Amino acid sequence: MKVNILAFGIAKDIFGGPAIDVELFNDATVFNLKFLLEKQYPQLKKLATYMVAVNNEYALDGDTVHERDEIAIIPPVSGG
Amino acid sequence: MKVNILAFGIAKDIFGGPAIDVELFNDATVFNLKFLLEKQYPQLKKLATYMVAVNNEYALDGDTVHERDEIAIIPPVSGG
Amino acid sequence: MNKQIKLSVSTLNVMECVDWVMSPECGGIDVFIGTVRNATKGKTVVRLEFEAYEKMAISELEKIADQASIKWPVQKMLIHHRTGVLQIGEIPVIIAVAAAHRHAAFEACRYIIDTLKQTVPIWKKEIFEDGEVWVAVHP
Amino acid sequence: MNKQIKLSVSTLNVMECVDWVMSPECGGIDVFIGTVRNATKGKTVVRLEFEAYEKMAISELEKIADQASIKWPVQKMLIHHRTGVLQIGEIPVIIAVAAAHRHAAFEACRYIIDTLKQTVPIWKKEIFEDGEVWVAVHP
Repeated sequence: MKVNILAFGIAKDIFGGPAIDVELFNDATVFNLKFLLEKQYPQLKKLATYMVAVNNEYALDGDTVHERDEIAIIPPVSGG
Repeated sequence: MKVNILAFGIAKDIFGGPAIDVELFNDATVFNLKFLLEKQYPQLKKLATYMVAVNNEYALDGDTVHERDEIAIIPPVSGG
Repeated sequence: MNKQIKLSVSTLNVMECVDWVMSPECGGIDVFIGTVRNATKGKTVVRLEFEAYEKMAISELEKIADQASIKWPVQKMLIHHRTGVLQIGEIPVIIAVAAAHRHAAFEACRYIIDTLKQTVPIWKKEIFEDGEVWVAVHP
Repeated sequence: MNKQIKLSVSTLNVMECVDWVMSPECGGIDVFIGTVRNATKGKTVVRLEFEAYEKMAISELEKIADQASIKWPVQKMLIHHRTGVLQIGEIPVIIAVAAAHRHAAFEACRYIIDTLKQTVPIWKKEIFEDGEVWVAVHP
């Protein structure tokens, strides 16, 4: 399945744009997604940490992602 | 010596005005003053507590008062 | 440390207070605004009257601000307090503190209002429809 | 509990925020105002840019306000956050909390800004004369 990943902050710089498409096997987890992204974009690993949001909620590594989910990479936040 | 005592808040009601004069012996202390006032104005004793200020500073019972001191009765404060 | 302390018989102005403490060196401002509540223990309040022992009140407020600036790294502190007659919804007190870091601003602001209510010679009279009473919150 | 949460590309208005939370049932209002500092670690900041993942940011801010209202008895809570380009001295965030008693207002206001800085998907880029950097305060 193809999933669309939104990127914000420094993740946008790392991906070279506000969104990318990646090819994932069905029933892939957030962990699988992060593994794939870190292979394609090694700079992601240089972040102290980053989170993945699925449908506007922070997701855990074990959560499954689905084709039409809204997925976003959330680097360390700095609002306020 | 005669000292002038300023009154605020409920103390003003108790004294019936914003200031009173009392006759005190020389070298009287704040404690002596309070004793005298409570005799003349027994309602003072009904206050949960009250302080005496001498020259714009909270005074202790043992502090001496002098003829030209600015003395004030400070009932429980309720600013803010 | 830069401070502004004022008793005033006219309406306090929130924006003026915020503008005064705001500075490009500060990252955070905490502002406490007291307001006149329309009821005390279920009884309708018609209006309030504040009386101050002005000279001593200013001097106690100065002490509080100085203490706060020893305890926390703050840059600007402002305390404005009303006297006289206040209607419901009016503002008896504004405290504004600017600091490089927000925790200092929060701590100092809270310290100032807490201490003000304990030590500053200002008295509040609540006027009800059927009488009035000097408030004595801190016996 | 009554809340107002907003992301805005235009200047935040302190007075509007204070007016919104003020009500005759409240005795105390605490307002936190963030400001853009002119320097970070001694380096001159030219301007800031805030980017938000808007839908999620709003939803996280709602959660924070709801949590605060469970933890403390507050009556009105307002959170306004800027996005886009901010000049030095401008206001990235205003949080205003009204409560019957001041301690609840202080606690809730501080909880909101502390948690906002940890969980809400908003990012700040500092622009210096010779470059720019995404700030990562909470790794």
